[in-house]
Amino acid sequence: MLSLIVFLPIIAGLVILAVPSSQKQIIRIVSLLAALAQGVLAVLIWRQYDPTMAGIVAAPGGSPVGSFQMIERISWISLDLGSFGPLNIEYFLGVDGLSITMVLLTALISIIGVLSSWPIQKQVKGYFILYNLLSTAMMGCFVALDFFLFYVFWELMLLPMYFLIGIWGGPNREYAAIKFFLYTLFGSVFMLLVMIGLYFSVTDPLTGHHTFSLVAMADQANYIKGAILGPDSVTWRYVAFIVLFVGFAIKVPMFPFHTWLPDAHVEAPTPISVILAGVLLKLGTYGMMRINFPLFPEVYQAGLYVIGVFGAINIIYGAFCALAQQDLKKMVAYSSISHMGYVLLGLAAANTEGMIGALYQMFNHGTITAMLFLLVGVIYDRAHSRQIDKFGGLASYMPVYTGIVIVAWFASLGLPGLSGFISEALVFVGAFTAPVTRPIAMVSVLGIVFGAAYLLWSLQRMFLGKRKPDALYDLEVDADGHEHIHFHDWKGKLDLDARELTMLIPLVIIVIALGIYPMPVMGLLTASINKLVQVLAPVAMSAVH
Amino acid sequence: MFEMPSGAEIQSIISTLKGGAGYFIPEIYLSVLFMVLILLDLVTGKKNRGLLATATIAGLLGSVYFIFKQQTMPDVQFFFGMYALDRFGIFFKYFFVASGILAVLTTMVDDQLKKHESGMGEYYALLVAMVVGMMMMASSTDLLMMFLAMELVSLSAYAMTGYLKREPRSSEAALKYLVYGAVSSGMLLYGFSLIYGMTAETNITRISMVLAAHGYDPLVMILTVLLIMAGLGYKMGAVPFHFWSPDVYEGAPTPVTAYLSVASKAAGFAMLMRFFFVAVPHGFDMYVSPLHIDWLSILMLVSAASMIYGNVVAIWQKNVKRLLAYSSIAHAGYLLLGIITMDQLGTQAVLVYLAAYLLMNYGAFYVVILIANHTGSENLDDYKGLGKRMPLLGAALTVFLISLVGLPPTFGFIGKLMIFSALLAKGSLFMWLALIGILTSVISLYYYMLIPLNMYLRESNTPEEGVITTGMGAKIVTASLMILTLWFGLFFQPIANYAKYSTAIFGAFLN
Amino acid sequence: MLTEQLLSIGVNHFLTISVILFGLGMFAVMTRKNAIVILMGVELILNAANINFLTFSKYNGGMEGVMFSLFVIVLAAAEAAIALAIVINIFKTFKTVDVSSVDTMKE
Amino acid sequence: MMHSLIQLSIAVLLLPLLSFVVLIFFNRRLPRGGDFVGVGLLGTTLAIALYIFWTVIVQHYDPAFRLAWDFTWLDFGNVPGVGPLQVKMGIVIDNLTAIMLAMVSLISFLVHLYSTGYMKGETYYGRFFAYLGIFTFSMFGIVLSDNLFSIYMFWELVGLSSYLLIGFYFHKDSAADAQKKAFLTNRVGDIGMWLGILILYSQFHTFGYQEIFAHIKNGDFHMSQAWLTAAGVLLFMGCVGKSAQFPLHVWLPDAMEGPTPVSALIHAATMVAAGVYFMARIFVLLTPEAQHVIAFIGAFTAFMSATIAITQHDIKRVLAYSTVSQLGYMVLGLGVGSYSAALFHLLTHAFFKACLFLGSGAIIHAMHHEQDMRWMGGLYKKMPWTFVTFSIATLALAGLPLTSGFLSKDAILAGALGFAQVEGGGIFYLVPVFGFAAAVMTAFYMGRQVWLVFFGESRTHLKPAEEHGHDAHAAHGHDDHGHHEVHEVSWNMRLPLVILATLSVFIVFSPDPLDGGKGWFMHLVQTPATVVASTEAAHEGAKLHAPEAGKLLAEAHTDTQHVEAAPAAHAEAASNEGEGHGPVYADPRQAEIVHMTHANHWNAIKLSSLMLIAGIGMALIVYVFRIIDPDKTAQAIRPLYLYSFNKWYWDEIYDATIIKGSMLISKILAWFDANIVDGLVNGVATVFRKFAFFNGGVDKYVVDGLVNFTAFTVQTTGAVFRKIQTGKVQTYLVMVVFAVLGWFALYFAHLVK
Repeated sequence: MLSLIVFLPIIAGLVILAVPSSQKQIIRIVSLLAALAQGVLAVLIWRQYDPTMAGIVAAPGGSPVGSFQMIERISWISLDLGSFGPLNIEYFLGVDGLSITMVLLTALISIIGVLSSWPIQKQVKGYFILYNLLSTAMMGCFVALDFFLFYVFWELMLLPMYFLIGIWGGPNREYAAIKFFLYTLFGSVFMLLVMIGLYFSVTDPLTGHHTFSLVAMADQANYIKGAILGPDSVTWRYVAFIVLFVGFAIKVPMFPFHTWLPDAHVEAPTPISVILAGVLLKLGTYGMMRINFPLFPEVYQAGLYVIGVFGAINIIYGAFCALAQQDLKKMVAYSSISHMGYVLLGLAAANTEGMIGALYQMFNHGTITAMLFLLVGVIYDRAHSRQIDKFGGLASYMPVYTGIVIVAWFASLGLPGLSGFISEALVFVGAFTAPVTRPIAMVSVLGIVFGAAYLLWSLQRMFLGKRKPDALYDLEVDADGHEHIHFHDWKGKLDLDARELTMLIPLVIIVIALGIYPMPVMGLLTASINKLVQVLAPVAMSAVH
Repeated sequence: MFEMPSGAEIQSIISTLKGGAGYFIPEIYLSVLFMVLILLDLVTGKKNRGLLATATIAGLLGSVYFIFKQQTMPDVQFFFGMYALDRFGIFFKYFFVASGILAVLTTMVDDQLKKHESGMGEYYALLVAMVVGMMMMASSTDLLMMFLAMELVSLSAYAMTGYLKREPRSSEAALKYLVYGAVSSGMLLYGFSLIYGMTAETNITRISMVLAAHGYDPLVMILTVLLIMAGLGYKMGAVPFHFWSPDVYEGAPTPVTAYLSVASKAAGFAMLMRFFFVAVPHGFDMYVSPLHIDWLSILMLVSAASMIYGNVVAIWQKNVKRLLAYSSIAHAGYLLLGIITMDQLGTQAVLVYLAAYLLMNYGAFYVVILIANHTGSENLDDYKGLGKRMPLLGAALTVFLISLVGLPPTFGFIGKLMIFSALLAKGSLFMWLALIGILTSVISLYYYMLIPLNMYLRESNTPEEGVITTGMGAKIVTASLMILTLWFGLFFQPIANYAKYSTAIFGAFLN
Repeated sequence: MLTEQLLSIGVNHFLTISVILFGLGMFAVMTRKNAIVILMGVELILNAANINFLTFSKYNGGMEGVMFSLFVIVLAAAEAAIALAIVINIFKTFKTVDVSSVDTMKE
Repeated sequence: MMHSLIQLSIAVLLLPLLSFVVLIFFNRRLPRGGDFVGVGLLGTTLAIALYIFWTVIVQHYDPAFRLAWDFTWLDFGNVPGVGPLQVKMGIVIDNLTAIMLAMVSLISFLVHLYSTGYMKGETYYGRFFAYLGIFTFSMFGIVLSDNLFSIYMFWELVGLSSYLLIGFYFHKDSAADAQKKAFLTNRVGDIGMWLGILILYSQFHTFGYQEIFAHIKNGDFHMSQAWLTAAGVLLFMGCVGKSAQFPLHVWLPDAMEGPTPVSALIHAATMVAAGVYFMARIFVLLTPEAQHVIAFIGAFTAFMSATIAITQHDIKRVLAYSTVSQLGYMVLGLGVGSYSAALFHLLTHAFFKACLFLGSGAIIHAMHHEQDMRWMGGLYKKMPWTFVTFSIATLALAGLPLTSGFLSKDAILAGALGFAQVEGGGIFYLVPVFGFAAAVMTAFYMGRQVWLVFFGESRTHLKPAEEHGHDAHAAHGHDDHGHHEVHEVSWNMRLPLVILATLSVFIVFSPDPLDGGKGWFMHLVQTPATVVASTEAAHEGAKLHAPEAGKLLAEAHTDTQHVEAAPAAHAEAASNEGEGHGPVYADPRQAEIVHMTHANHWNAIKLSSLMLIAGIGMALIVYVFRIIDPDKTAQAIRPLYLYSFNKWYWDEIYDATIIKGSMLISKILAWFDANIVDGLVNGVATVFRKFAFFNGGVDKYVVDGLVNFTAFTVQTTGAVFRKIQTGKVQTYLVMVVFAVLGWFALYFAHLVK
């Protein structure tokens, strides 16, 4: 089941490989079918998933796979390393509350991505092959429970992304692509060292051999005394934690490491921005929750305050930067930085409310920001520019578009009734409840105002008021006083066309539905989060009050 | 003062030789092949290129059979302990034969050598001679034998480097290679002579015994070590003994470059391992300080220097061959990391890494040749927009480069993985080396990716010529190399196991 | 009287000579411009090694050193042959045997 | 099984939402833009709400009536360290709720009705009703919710609908600015409110009012008392934002950019009152310190905005500031602890202020969107209905006896006096002083308004023409009717005026025109006992009255009629109080305040009547008999005049400090981001171009590519190293020899030492 959902896109990619590159429509349809099939599978998995089983870690002495579900576990590589025992690498997939949420998100976003890739004309074949490769890698990262496997998928994402930005991107794409590639690789190479270090420090209680299984690694009892990352080598455990954290933080992206994001977004084509913001950023925080924190809980406990501070910086700094942007897409990119800051803050809270908030925020940010980028893409298609000041008064002429923009914008600024609010609220609840992060939370709430500020301001400048004198569209008034506008060289429908609506409406529905009653998604993750909090925070539990 | 040996002694000597010859069959076979090729070149006229190539490939394949038969034989030292037959040697025999075959394949597609009107007979003969020499380098257990083998390789390499007589760069490369090589081997020889002086032995096993037993004067030992390192470092192309490699690699015919950068480097490592692990007595107090006087600290510095220098300078290269040359210096550094750990895992890692290096480097050079056949140059700027014009080759080259960087899911990643595993298995001891390796590999990503960057992200400044067609054979070779690189990236178990099996002989000498 | 002196010649004398030869060879290789002279320098180096081998062989007993030096001599010849071929080729293409002027490939 | 009232209230909650959903999607497809849907649904809502009102208020007539229902909204499972944890959503119905429901639905319905006339012919006519629908929905949400979380959600939703409605004429930049300003200002308040909620949640892991109060009562609050005060004050920030109290009052006047019915519904009657309602809900957890803050802010707001209202020309702005001032009264009332009085004023004010706004709307409509009172005048002949209703409402606002406004305002002022005495006078007398001062000015500016608008000669012709034309077109979607005569408005706009005016008469609320205390409202909505542990020991006033308080408590047990237990000094006052059976207050301070309030009842009446007379007198003197020429006076006290006219320059101050400040910061940070953080890249790039050895393109990518400072080092080292490769084989040899010898020397040194 999981293997299928992971490797479907690659299969589609191989099929596409066989299709002659002239048959663009067939290629598109094949990928769409693959994405849809993935979506169906995701729903099936969702239906089968038992939300009462926590996952996260193998119960001590219990089953080696813990309470994970839809396990697929076969030995992949088994070498004899002589004095170091056998090297066991497993093909080990499984889902728990953390994964299932992200799996759903990924499936959803991939479908949206394919749809929004429809207009792409340049080298369609290559594009969709890379796209499918990427979506396999993303899906794989979320379901892999073997560190080695995870790492393989993790690195596998880089190359397609590099080309997708680099070939189909905007004018400055080379720069953005190589920047993205180097940044993320820089983050992940250290992960390799930590991975190896962990391998030599952990034994699987059942086989007694070293293992890459994250489930085994998440149980501190399995660490060997005296090993490089064993319980007693404090220094190296700190180093390893920091290294891992930086690796993931680059993906998030966290404050000093965020500068690749705006460039990547501005240059990337719309579907890739959607994927990037919708799923890839989540991999950073997912990695923290799945690997970084459970494997080094005591370091995590020690670092809560720092993580929280970085979260706050992300929130406020991102909001301020967004406030100053002229390019709409760049503004949205910075808003992503700001919103991922909430996730970090929630993770720093180390209690159930915060963690649930964080994970739920990951999901919601995925859907909301996807909407944002799609909407940016819509206006970019028409005007070939994203300069916020080059429009004005669009509300009068593109009512449907404006309507959806308002929904998306308000969802992004956390309006109750839309999903973003609940996650942000929970993050704050958690962060404030935890004494460590309380002061940080009190500062971060400023993000609420500034978030509203840049969003409303851009909304006003683009959609309200009257047409700006130097606007990018022409305005003419016909005989009976009705005003009409048209963008230069835009032949299509002025307001949203069918394809754009089919992409946006489902997201709108999800955002509203989950804003009114979040349990369908939140119910999936509570058990796991509670377990995670237990694993992570023996200290924090006593310190709820 | 030396009295003549008696007849009986001569008898015994001859019988020993006969006995030894039984273990020497692949080498003998290949030497015969060497002569056959020359004769073949003589009998068949000028229009014999295809024939010769196929003959060479056939011959090399044939040798696999004999090597395979050796696997069943017990480990022995013969020819008065001058030469050994063991798993380690056999691994490298396979390795060198494979590289020889690949060298022939690359030669077959290379236009530069096609245009070269004079016969190719000597070329293939020399190629085979080099295979023999490298095999001997891998399995000699005696200073004399090592020296001879090394010279055999060097001499044929000089000739092959300068094979394009009309090509000034080729001649220049040959000259530099020659001078540099001659001096280096001179130093090596002098070092050998000093060891011989200290131990009165030439067999490395006995040398180590003597040194362990009677100890040694450190000063002389240092000198010896340094001189020998100079000789071996030259073969491995490791900083600071690498200077010849960029120029030679650039000037030599591309197939030869590939051959040198993979095979003779590997031979150098094989010899280093044998000599270093066996001949040098090491107590286990070697991990004191990087500056402590021993082989290990020298190797550490050499490896660190190679990784940094090779990668940093490679950033600057605009000629792809030269770029790969510098990168091969860096790879020498990574390989040394495996040797430094002085344990079985490390050795195994080195062998795996070499295997990976064989595939990916040959693959890269193969595609570079194919591209050069059409663009007529190896300059980065001429790669612009090639991705669209040669989809398969472009994809393949990208895979090979990714593998050279060491990203999953490629064989190169497995190599790096095992190397770093070996380092970290020693705890935090070699962490600094691991860090250097990691960081430099990030740097390497940058220059390796320059090639796909030019191929895909940039439009060619010349008007679009449409798809470049290459021969079906070339396509098959490229594709199979690419698939192997990816396949072993995912399922490296057999190779890794075989490498493990081959390192067994050092069990006694490694901790 | 001459014989005493001869008898008083010990390892150190031989080694000293070999070191001197080695140094000279190195010097020649590093400084001389003419390719041929450089090759001569190489020969000096090899022969310095040979002297060592013979010396040690004499004072340690055992024939390995002798064999070694014999093979070295042979190899030196072979090397010289190839070397000359290459040098001639260089002369054809560059119209000079000045090694230092043969530097089209650099950096 | 849910109680039927609950089900009905849910219907009340959802019907407006239905109207929103229907209208937002189909307003263009429906005839008349679907206004009948809105009106019809609101009518139904009103009916249900009135039924609830009937059952709860008239039938039960029980101060303690309370009905609650909730369901689990979020389930956090078994939370480590806390145990099973849920977030519940629920509905609570008590007297206050019932009254609010009736009030909101009534006004909302009337406004719907009114709008069918007022908004006729607007471009987005249908959408307007949709917005009204969602507003009403969220307002009901605030009224009904039984926990802090849901009230916060509806709070924001109300903000959204207000945002949409203020910006209804979004093509006007002023409107777009105003809507943004309103939303952001409210957000500032909401931050505080949110933090307050967080403080409480972090202690009790619940949002429900009852649970929280219970916990506090049991002393489960583990942080210091200061935190509890902080919680109170922070929650009050939400009210400050929503109810436009100083310092966040600036948005409300600008909000008048919205259509006038909206001003009536949202920015006068209901939404702005939500803040007060919220404070009432959490009244019991306010510590005395928090109450002081509230009282002072309320008093100051009442005073300040009254001063501003005096000099405004725009008819709606005058009303807007009077609204702020009246809200100030309510907040003041809560601050001084006269809970029921404040809520009473909320109710009465809702009616007469809505009436005033709708009236002004009628005038504006009739004057073709002329809003400046200077160009009005003499309308009483032309618009008799409007005139009458408007003046009734005005009197109510001014607080003339026989009007509802008198009852409530007087109760508050009484409370203020009592409060000041209990707190031991001194600074605390500022509160009633501000209150009465505001009362004077209220009377004055309302008198001024009525006179300017309805009496004297029509001054329309005096108006500079171009300004007029501009306004008319700007304010109006399109000019359906030209410049014909001013006329009385149609029935559907008149009816609401009449209803609301009638609701401004005392008899509706209390049989006694001078004492609201005898009315049903004060009986049903009684000041609840505080749950905050008493900190009276430190308290002047408490020390003063401690014995009485003690006695009072002692006898309260034997006889609930603590009034009899009150000391003789106050017997006479006490006997006048309508509270036959008021609640018993355990907290001595609270008991004192209530007690003193009743004591001060008559003083308040006397004083406020004086003030009223003074105010109206002033107005007559200035505007009717023209004994003092307003313009001359304005000249005479120009600085004061300007200060008032420019609203104490608050907008300017904020713009100069906060807005400019944050924009500056954002600019700086963006620059920092582009040039410092990222820009080891660009910096390096510039530095590096000096080292550029080849093709600028590549080296740009080299430099920028390696995105951090190592890029620079790597590059330069590379540039240096590669120079070693001279191409001369002999230099290579030299280097090798040097390497070997260097090493040898190194080790030699190492060896000898």
